[in-house]
Amino acid sequence: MNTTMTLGGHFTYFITIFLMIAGLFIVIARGNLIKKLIGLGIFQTSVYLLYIAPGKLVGGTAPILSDAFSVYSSPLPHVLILTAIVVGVATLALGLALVVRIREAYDSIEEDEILNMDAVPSRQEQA
Amino acid sequence: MRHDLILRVIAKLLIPFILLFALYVQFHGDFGPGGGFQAGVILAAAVIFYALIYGLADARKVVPEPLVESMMAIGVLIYAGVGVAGLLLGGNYLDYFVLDHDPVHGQHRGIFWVEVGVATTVSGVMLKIFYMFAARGNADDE
Amino acid sequence: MSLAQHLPALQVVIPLLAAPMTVLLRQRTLAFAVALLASWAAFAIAIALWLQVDASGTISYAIGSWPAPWGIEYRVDRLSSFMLVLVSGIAALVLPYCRRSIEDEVPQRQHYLFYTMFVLCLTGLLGISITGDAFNIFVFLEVSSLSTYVLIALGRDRRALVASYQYLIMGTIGATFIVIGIGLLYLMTGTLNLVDMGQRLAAVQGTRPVLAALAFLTVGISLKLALFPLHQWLPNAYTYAPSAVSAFLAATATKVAVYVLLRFYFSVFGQSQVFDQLPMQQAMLLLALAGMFAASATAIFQSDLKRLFAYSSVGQIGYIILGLSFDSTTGLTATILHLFNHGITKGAIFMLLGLVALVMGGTSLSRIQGLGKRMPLTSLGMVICGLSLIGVPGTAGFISKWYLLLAALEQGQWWLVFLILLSSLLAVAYVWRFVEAAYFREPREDLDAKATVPWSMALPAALLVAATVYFGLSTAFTVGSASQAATFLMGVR
Amino acid sequence: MVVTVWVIARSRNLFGVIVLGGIYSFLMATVLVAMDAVDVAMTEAAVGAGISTVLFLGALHLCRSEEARPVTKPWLPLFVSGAVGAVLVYGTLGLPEFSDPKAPIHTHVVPRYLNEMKQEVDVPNVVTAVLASYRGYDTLGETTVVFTAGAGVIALLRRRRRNSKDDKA
Repeated sequence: MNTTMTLGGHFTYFITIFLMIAGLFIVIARGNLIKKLIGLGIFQTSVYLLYIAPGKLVGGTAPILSDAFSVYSSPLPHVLILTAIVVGVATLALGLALVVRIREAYDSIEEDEILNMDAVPSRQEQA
Repeated sequence: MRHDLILRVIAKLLIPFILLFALYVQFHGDFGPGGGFQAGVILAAAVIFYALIYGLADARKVVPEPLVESMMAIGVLIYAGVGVAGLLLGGNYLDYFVLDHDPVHGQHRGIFWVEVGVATTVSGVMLKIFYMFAARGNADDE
Repeated sequence: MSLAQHLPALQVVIPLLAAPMTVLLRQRTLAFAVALLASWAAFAIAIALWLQVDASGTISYAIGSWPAPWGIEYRVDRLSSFMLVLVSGIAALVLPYCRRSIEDEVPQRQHYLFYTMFVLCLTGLLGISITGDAFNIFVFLEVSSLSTYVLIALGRDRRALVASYQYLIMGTIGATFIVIGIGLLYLMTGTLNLVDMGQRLAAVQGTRPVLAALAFLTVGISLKLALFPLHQWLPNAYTYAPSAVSAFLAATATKVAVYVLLRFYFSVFGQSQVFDQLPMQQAMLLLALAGMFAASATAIFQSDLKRLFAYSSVGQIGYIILGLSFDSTTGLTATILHLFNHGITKGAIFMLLGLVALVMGGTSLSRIQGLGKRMPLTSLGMVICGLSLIGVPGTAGFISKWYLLLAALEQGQWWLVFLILLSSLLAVAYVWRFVEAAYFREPREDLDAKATVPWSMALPAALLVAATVYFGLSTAFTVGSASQAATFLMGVR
Repeated sequence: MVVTVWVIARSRNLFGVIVLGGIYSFLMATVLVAMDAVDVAMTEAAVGAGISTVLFLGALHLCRSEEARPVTKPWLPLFVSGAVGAVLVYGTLGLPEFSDPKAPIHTHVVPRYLNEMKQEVDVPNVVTAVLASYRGYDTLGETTVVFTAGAGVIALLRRRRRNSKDDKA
């Protein structure tokens, strides 16, 4: 009885964790630079849930004060996550800019190919 | 697509509303969801929309690049400036209480300017990033 | 209201204000002037803060006049004031050095943006060191990391782009881990203020989320500080970044990450929780030793000096963490000391390497043959810093190693003393690689010196080399601050 | 949402993945609304589904849209992310239950925001009040991050002069 309660009470956490694992897996396992960034995005988004979900109170309402309601969900996580989203998109923009530059310099966005190209440094650069 | 009349007319009609909506989100942030960041994004989206329909060059004429670049910097300056104003008026950094005789009004004033700063920077940055990516793309096609 | 009261805020806000100004000015000389003024002002403020803390203890500053757990608090204690002096001091020295150094290495139109990024990076690092709020650490961590990625990518070599991208991925994973850790702690305590968090954690000590938070924070921060198995981003990043950037990062970025680790371990979790509940001590010890040996050994086989010393950095971080793993005041003193001493030594080395790159056109070992004749003073400086890395008496490196040995002896771990000395031999080996190439090989005829040594680069480098020697002889400031900070940290809980 | 992510992980067509990413963001925004985080949901929809998708497509336009077949076997990444997940499961099992009003995050700092904000700041949207006033400094940092990214993208993508020789690299 007790365990099922706990499992039910932690359902949101399990979703969060699955998303997190999937995101992290994509980042580490995939060689494509853009795909890596997408994975990174999922990884970061899952953290939003980790923060927001516990702030919810069943029967509560969005934290916009009004006389009609008395129970509100916790506003502080929302603020933190707003910041985190912004930071996330900033990182993403920078990452994509780098990918574009890499593509111009190497004509490829596959990590393996790029690393191979660098393993044989061109004579020109050395001399 | 450049010469699609319907698209152009619809865009002409829509863009003022998008801008209006951005302003609404900006100033209604105290009462409902929204605020500087969201407004900034919507503002930038309006210009991006314009650029998609009328072409990048036209958009650049309406919102020139140097302006966008300055907006990025000015937004941060406004925000940090509010903090410095608090300092000069005798409070701590980012202290809004001292911005007006009535502390609560001071808070309102502080939040207002801070949100303006955020919106300015965010729309500037989003537009700039779009311009940068779009400019790269065009050059590649040539 | 006196100005002195607002120094904690100004410490971060001045460089922060300088950043948009450099963008507005759009002119590299003006941007340089603004950045220079900001970094010197930051250094002056850091010294003033250090004096204040020394005189009257911890300073707390409520931003927006909101009291601590509700608003964000700036908190300057012994450790953070020491970090502020290190970070801003290095920045104040590296900035004048930048001007000539980036001329060859960064396209001219980007120069003003280079300064923007530089002051932003400084803002971020100072912000991390001074803040007393967990989430604020993350925000400023991202300010410094994003600017770091750009600074690295501005390097001339195309591999700089890949290095920067790899760092971006690793760094963001690290930052996200840190956010998860902070989030778990927040869920358990309901607060974000570090001091408040520390107090409230006592009630839920040893529960699962707290331990998980500890694990996440440790891994996340270790990614940032390039602890041994998580260091892959560092050698590439340091090698291909512009020289001035390598110098600044090597001296400050990883050090600030160590600071964050110390802050969380001792001010938030409390040492008993960190070291008693999990086998942290053994894990740290093992990783530190692995880093010391593996990275130093790798360093010996590098053919490029920048890369060689980048690996040596990973090795030296091993020493820093080793001090931490003793869980004693002496060990912690050694950690903090080595933070500072290694910071200035590595800063000096990379600045000198920048000079070498400028004059010789590269830093590969084959290129710098006979450097002792071509650039006698620069080579001498390199040798002095190399001695400091080895830990020869009379240099800063000796002092911190000495304390490390003391800490090991205190606990009667003779085999550790032996291992520390053994790993110093590895340092001898890689420094010898430089000495051999510079002094015992004839200069290559086919390579001419491309430029003379500009004083704007030589002077800051010389100052740092001098500091390496000075802090090796006069230890009042460093050992004093470090042992006070260590005592303070150990006594928090 | 789970299904979307699964497909993203499997698929090799980058264009499809990006569109799915947009859908994922919208789903996430919906969940966030259900969690009462309207401000966050609005931002997530604008940023995740809007800006990021545009950015991805913009970048994709400059790159190739098929992902190469991975050469290495994904055992190590699988192990790493599995281990991370295990630690998380271990950790979260000790967390307060979903919607537990006695959890620390509802009892410690937040009550002041909800109860006294009316006298102190007087802005109905608590999120705005906390964002811009109580924790205004975080938001300043956030603005700085955005600014950093903007300036960084300029630094990286500004077209260089033709005569600089590293242009071709």
